[in-house]
Amino acid sequence: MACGPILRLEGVCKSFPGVQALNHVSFDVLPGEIHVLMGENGAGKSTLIKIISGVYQADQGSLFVDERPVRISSPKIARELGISTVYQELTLTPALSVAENIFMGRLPRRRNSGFVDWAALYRQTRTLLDTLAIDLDPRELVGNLSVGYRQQIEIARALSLQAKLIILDEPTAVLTDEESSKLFRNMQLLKERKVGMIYISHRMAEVLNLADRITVMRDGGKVATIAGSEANYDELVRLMVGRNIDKNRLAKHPVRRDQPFLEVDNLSQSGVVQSCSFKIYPGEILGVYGLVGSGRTELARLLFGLEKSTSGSVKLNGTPLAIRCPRDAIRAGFGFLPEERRRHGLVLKLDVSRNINLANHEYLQSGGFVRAGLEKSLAEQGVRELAIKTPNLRQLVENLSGGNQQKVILARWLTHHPQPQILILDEPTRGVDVGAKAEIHRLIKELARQGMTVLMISSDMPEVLTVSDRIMVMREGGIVGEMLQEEATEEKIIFLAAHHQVC
Amino acid sequence: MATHMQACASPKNTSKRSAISLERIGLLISLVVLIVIFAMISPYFLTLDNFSNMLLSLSLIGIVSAGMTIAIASGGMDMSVGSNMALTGVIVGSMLHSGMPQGLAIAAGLLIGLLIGVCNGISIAKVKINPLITTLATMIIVRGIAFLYSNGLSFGIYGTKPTFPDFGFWGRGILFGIPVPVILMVLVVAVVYVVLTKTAFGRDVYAIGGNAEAARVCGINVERNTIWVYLIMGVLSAFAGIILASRLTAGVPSAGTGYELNAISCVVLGGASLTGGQGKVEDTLLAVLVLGVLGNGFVLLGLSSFLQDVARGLILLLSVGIDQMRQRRAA
Amino acid sequence: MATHMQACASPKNTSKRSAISLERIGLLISLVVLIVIFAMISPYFLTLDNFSNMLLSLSLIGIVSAGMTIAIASGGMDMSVGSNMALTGVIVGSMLHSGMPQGLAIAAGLLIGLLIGVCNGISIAKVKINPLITTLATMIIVRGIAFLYSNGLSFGIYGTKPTFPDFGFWGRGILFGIPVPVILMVLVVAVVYVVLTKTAFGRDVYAIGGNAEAARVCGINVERNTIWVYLIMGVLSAFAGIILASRLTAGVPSAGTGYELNAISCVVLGGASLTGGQGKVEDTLLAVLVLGVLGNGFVLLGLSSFLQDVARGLILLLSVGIDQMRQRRAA
Amino acid sequence: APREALVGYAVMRMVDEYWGNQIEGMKQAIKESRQPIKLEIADSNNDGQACLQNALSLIGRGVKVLMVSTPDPKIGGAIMEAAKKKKIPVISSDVYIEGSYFLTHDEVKAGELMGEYAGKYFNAKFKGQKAKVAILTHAAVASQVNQRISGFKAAFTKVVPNAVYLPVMDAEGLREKGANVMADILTAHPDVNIMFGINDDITLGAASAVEARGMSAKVACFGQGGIGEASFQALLDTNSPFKATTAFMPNGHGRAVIQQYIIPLLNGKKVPAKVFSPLKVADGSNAKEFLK
Ligand SMILES: Nc1ncnc2c1ncn2[C@@H]1O[C@H](COP(=O)(O)OP(=O)(O)OP(=O)(O)O)[C@@H](O)[C@H]1O
Ligand SMILES: Nc1ncnc2c1ncn2[C@@H]1O[C@H](COP(=O)(O)OP(=O)(O)OP(=O)(O)O)[C@@H](O)[C@H]1O
Ligand SMILES: [Mg+2]
Ligand SMILES: [Mg+2]
Repeated sequence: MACGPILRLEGVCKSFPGVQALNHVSFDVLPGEIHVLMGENGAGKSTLIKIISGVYQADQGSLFVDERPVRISSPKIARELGISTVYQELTLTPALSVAENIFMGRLPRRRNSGFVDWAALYRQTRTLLDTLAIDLDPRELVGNLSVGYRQQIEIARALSLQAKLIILDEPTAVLTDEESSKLFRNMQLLKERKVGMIYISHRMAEVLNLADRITVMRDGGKVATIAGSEANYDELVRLMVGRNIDKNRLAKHPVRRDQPFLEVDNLSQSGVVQSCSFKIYPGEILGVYGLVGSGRTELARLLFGLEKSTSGSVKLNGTPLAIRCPRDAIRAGFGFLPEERRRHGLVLKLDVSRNINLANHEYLQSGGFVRAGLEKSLAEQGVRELAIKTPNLRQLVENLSGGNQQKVILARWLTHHPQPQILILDEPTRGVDVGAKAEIHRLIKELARQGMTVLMISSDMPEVLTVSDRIMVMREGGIVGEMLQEEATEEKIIFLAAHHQVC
Repeated sequence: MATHMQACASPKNTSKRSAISLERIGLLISLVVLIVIFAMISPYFLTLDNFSNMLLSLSLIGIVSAGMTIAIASGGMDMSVGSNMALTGVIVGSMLHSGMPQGLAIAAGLLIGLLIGVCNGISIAKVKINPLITTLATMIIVRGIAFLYSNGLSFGIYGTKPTFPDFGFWGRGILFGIPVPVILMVLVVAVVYVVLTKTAFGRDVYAIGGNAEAARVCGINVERNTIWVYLIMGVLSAFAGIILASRLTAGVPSAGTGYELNAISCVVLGGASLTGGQGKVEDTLLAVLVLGVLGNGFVLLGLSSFLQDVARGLILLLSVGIDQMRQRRAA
Repeated sequence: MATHMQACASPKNTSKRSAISLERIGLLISLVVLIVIFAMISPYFLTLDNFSNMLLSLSLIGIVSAGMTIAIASGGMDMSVGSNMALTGVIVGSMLHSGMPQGLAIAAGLLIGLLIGVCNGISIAKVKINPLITTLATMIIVRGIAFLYSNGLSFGIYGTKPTFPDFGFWGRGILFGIPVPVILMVLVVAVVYVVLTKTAFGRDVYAIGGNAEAARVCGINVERNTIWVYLIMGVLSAFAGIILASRLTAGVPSAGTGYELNAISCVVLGGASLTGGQGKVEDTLLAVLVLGVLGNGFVLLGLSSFLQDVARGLILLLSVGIDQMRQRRAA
Repeated sequence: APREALVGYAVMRMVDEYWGNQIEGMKQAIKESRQPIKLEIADSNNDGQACLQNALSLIGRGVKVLMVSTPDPKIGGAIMEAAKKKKIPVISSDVYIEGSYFLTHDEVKAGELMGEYAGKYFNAKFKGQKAKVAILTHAAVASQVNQRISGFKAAFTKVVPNAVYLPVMDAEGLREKGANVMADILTAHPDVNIMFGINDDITLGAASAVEARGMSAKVACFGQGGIGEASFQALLDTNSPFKATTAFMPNGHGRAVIQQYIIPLLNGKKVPAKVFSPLKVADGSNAKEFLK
C-alpha cells in the first residue's frame, strides 16, 4: 500500500459553458510526493483540484483514493477521505476570527455538546500558529488582515487537518519569499510523514526546487508528466506554452532623472505609512519591495486617493496635487492595479467586457449613452493584447481562471482613455503564468519607453530585479533604502527589508 | 482529439447558451400556462377588454418596479415608494382641489418626489446609512406628512375628464384604445431599459451594486450615482402617485400602501438579488405580468380571496423553482 | 520580531476593539436620551407599571426579532413570521375553542410553526429559491390558510385565566411582578445569544452568511444548517403566535401583520446587514427597545399618530446616523 | 379650577376618515359641553395587539374613562381585566368588548338599510332584468364587516327574491383595489347590475371602474360609511353609478359618546349598557346636507 498512489484520476473530463476545462486527464499522487501541476492561465489546474476536493463533479472519468473508486460529491467527503485543500481564491470569512476560520466546520466542542470550547479553540490555534511560525492573534478578525496573512491562515487550516493528501493552489502567489520558505520547510516535514501533495505554482524556481514530479497541462489536457529531477526551465516552458519564450534581459532604456514626474514628500498615514518621501521620473519604473505588512499597499492606496493621508504632500510635474478620491487620481493621469483583485479590482458578477471598461465609462459615453461598438472593440483589444482566455466577452469574470482575472485588470488600464501617465501596480503578475508574465514585463517596459511612469510593488524578487529601473525598499511603513537597478542585488534588498527586526 | 472536444462540449454549450437567454423561463412558462388555463376556464379572459383592464391594474406597480430594478441593481432598495405616491397624490390633489392649474400641481408633485429621493440618496450615499433603514425611515416620515397635511382625509379631484387637457387623462384616459397608464408604464419601462443597458449611468449602477469598492477604484463616482438612483426612484414614485390620484379622482393619504414590498418582490422574482449588481427591467416586467395575470384570472374565476393567496404563493414558488431546477441540471 | 508586531498591531487592535463594544452607541444614546426626555415630559413614564407595559408591548417583536437575527446572520431572512404567528394562533385557538387540552393545542401550534419553517428551509437550502421569494410565498400561503381555516373569523379563547395551568398564563400571566411574555422574551433572547455566540451551530451560521461557498468548502453542511435556521425561526414565530393568542384571548387570522418587516428593521437597525454574516442579538434587542420606548412615550405624550410617524422616522435616521459618523471619524 | 379629567381613546385606525371624523365630533362635543375633559388618542392602526397595548398604556396613564375601538372584538378580555383592576369604565365603540359599555351602529341594520334601498332601486330602474350582485369586502377585517354583508343580502333578497350573488371578492378596503377588482368582475360578468362595497372607498373605486367602462347606466353601486366629501360628491353627481350609502355619521357618533356616555360617567351617573348611534341612508337627494 505504501507504494500505491494515494490518489489516482482516470480520464477526467469537465466542461463549462463554452469551455472544455478538462479533457481526459489522468493523474496520480504518491505518498510523500510533491506533485507539481503546471500550465498556462486557464489550462485547467484549479478545475482539476476542485474536482479532487469535491467542489465540482467530473462529467466523465473516475477517481481512486488508495486505489478504491470514490465519488467525491462534496468538500466534506473530500475531507473525510483525507484530502485538504488551499484554494486559489481565498475562502475565509472576514467577520470571523482567525481561529474560527482555521477550525471552520470542525470547531472543538465541549464534551461532544454543541457548545464551542473557546479555550481549546484558541489554545489549539495558538499551538498551530506557533508551530507554523505565523505571528497572529487567534482572536483577530480576518477582515482586518492583509492578503498575505490571510493566505497563511488558509495554509494553516489545510495543514492542521492531518490529511494524507494536501493540495496547494498557488499558495505562494501572495506570500513574500520568507513566508514562502516557511511553507516549504513545512512541506518537507509533511513529506517525511508520507503526506502526498499537489502543488500549483507559476514560480519556476520554486517548482524546480520542490517537485518530485511535474505534470504539465495545456488547454485542459495533460501534456506530460516528468520527474522533477529531470526538468529544466526551458523544457517546462516549452511544454506549457508550446514554444520557447524570450527570457533575455529586457532591453533597458535610459531614464532622464532631472525633472521628477511624481514627488512624494513626507507622506504619512497614522501607524501604517510613515513619512515616505521619494521621487519618480518620467518613463521610470520604480520597483517597491518589502515584507508582508511593510506598508507598500497602504502607500499605493494613499497615492491613489483610496485612503486619506494624515500628513505629507504629492507633486505631479512640479504642481501640488490634491487627490481626495480615485476619481481625482485617474483624472490626474493615474492608473491603479490593486493587490486584491476580487475585492478591489473586479465586479465578479459582470462580464469581461464590462470589467475591462470599468474605468472607462467617461470616455465611452457620448451624451450619456455608451458607444457599444467602442466598448466592444476596447474589450476585444484588451483580451487580444493580454491573451485573456475567455470563451467570449460576455463571460462573467467570476468564471475566469485566477490568472486571467488578473489580466482583465491589467487590460483595463491598457485600454484606458486617456492613457494613464503613471501606473501604480500592486503585485501586477500575481497568479500569472510564466509566458504571460514575460509578456507583461515586456509590456511594462514598452509602456515606460513610451513615457509612462510606473510604480511597481512586488514581492517577486526576480521581477523587482529585472523590471525596475530603480528599487525602493520599505519596512514598517517607511522607506529604508533605494538603489538603481545596476547596483541592486537580492542580498542588499533582503537585508534592507528584513534588517533591524527589533523595535 | 479535437473532434472529441467538440463532441464533449457542444451539447452542454447549446443548453447553457439557451439557458442564458431564457434565464426566466420559469416565469415565462408560468405566464403562458396561466394564460392558457385562464383562457380555457373563463371565456372572458382572452378578450381585449380584459387585457386592457389587467394591464391597467398592473401599470402602477409596473412603473414603481421598473424604478426599483435600478435601486436593487445598485445594491440598495427603496421602501419609501408607496408613501411617496401617497404624499404626491395628496399634494397634487389638494392643489387641484383649491383650483390651481394642472401643470403647476403636477410639477409640484414631481418635485416633492424628487426631494424625497434626494434625501434618501444623500442619507444612503453620504451619511452611509443602510438603504433599508433610510428608506424605511422616510417611508414612515413621508406617510406621516401625507396624513398630517391632509389630516387623514382625501382631497377629491372633481370634474376632471379623461381627455387630454384635463387631469383625468393621466389615470383614466384612453389613447389609441389603450389606457393611458399602460402607455405610460411601457414608456417608463422602455426608458429604464435604455438607461440600464445603454447609458454610462446604467453601467455605473451595475458596477456599484456588484462591488462598490471596485467601482470606486475605477473612478466611478459612487456617491453621486447613488443619489441619482434614489432621485430617479423618487420621481418615478411621484409619477405613479400622480397617475393614481388621477385614476382615483382623489389624493388619498393611505394610497400606495404595500407598493414597496410588491415592487421589491417583482424585481427579485425577475431574478435580481438583493445583494445588488444584477437585475433586468424586462425580467421585472415579466414578474409584474405574472402577478397581474394571476390577480386578474383569480377574480374572473371568482376564487375566494383566501384560496387566491394560497394559489398565488404556490405559483410563485413553482415558477422560481423551475428556474432553479433547470440551472442546476445545466450545471 | 514578536515584540515589534505586538507594538505595531496593538494600536489598531484596541481602537478596533473599543469600536466593537460601542458599535451601537447611536442606538444607546437614543435610548437614554428618549428615556430622559419622556421622563421629563410625562410623570407616568418612569413608573414601574409603564415599564412593565412597555416591555410587554415589545415582547413579541423581541422574540421574533431574536429569531430574525439568526436568519439574517445566515444570509437570509424570513417574511413568513407574521403569517406563521396568525396560523398558529388560529389553530391553537380553534383547538382550545373546541375544548382540547392546552398541552395538545400548544404542541400542535409549535409543530405547525416547525413545519412552516422546515418548508422554508428546504425551499431555500435544497431547491435554492431566494429566501425573500420563498418566505414571501409562504407568507401569502400561510396567511391564506389561516383565513381559509378560520373563514376570516377569530376563535375566541374564553375563560382562560392568567394563572399557570390556564392558557391565559402565556400572554397575560405575571411572574415575580413581571409579565410572562417579557420573561419569555428574555429567555428567548438569552437562548439565541447563547446559540449564536457559544455553539458550533451559531458559528456555522455566521460562516454560511459570511461566505457560503467557503463554509461549504470547509465541510460545513450548509444545507442542513440553513434548514435548521428556518426551523428555529418557524418555531419561534409559532411561540410568539401562541403568546399573542393568549394575550388577545383569541386566535386571530389577521394577527401578526407587519411583524416581518418590523423584525427585519430591528435586526438591521441593530447593525446587521442583509448580505449576511453579521448581527448580534443583543444589538437587535437594543433596537427593539428603542422602538418600544418610542411607541410607548409617544402614546403617553398623546402625540398624534401622524406626528409620531414623522418623529419615529427621524429618530431612526438619527440613531444610525450617529454610528456612521462615529465610524467614519474613527476610520 | 378642577383638574382636567383624562379620557383615553384607543382608536382603531386614525387614517380612516371615519375615525378621524368621530374624534372630530368628540372634540366638538367636549368644547360645547365646557367640561374640563382632556382627550388622549392612541392609534392602533388596525392591529389588535397595538390596540391592546395602547389601551394598557392609557390605563397606565390614569385615564378616568377608557374608550376603545378595537380591530377585533375578542381581544377585549385583557383590556377589561386591566381596566377592572383600576376601576376604570370602558366604552367600546363600534366593536363590542364583553363587559364594556357599547356605543355602536347596528352593523346588520346598516347593511339592511342599503339592501333595502338597493332592492327598491333595482325594482325601479332595472325592472325586468335579473339581479346580479357583486359584493366587495375587506377580507382582513372580515369579522367586523361580515354583518354588513349578511344584512345587505337578507334585505336585498327580501325585495328582489331571486337575486344572484357573485362570490364575495376582496378589495382590501382600498379604492385602487376596488377599481381593479370591479373592472375584472365586469369583464367576467358583464351583466352585473348591483354592486355593494363594505366601505365607501371600495365602492368609489368600483364606481370609477364602472364609469370607465361606460356602464354607469347599467350598474348601480352602494356603499357603507358616508364619510368624507368624496362619497357625497359622487352621490350628487347624477352620472356617477354610486347611488347610495349608509351614512354612519361618525361626527354624530362622536358626539353621542361624549354626551351619552363620557360626561355622565365622569359625573358618576348610571348609563345604559348599549347605545345605538344614528344611521341614515344618504343618496343624491340628501347628500348636500352632509356636505354642511
Ligand atoms: N465556474 C466556471 N464557469 C465557466 N468556466 C469556468 C469556470 N471555472 C473555470 N472555468 C474555465 O475553465 C478553464 C480552466 O480554468 P482553471 O481555473 O482551472 O484554470 P487554471 O489552470 O487554474 O488557471 P490559473 O493559472 O489562471 O489559475 C478556464 O478557461 C476558465 O475560464
Ligand atoms: N484593513 C486593515 N485593518 C487593520 N490593519 C490593516 C488593514 N490593512 C492593512 N493593515 C495592516 O497595515 C500594515 C501595512 O499593510 P500593507 O497591506 O500596506 O502592507 P504590504 O507591504 O502591502 O504587505 P502585503 O505584502 O501584505 O501586501 C500591515 O501591518 C497590515 O496588517
Ligand atoms: Mg487556477
Ligand atoms: Mg501589499
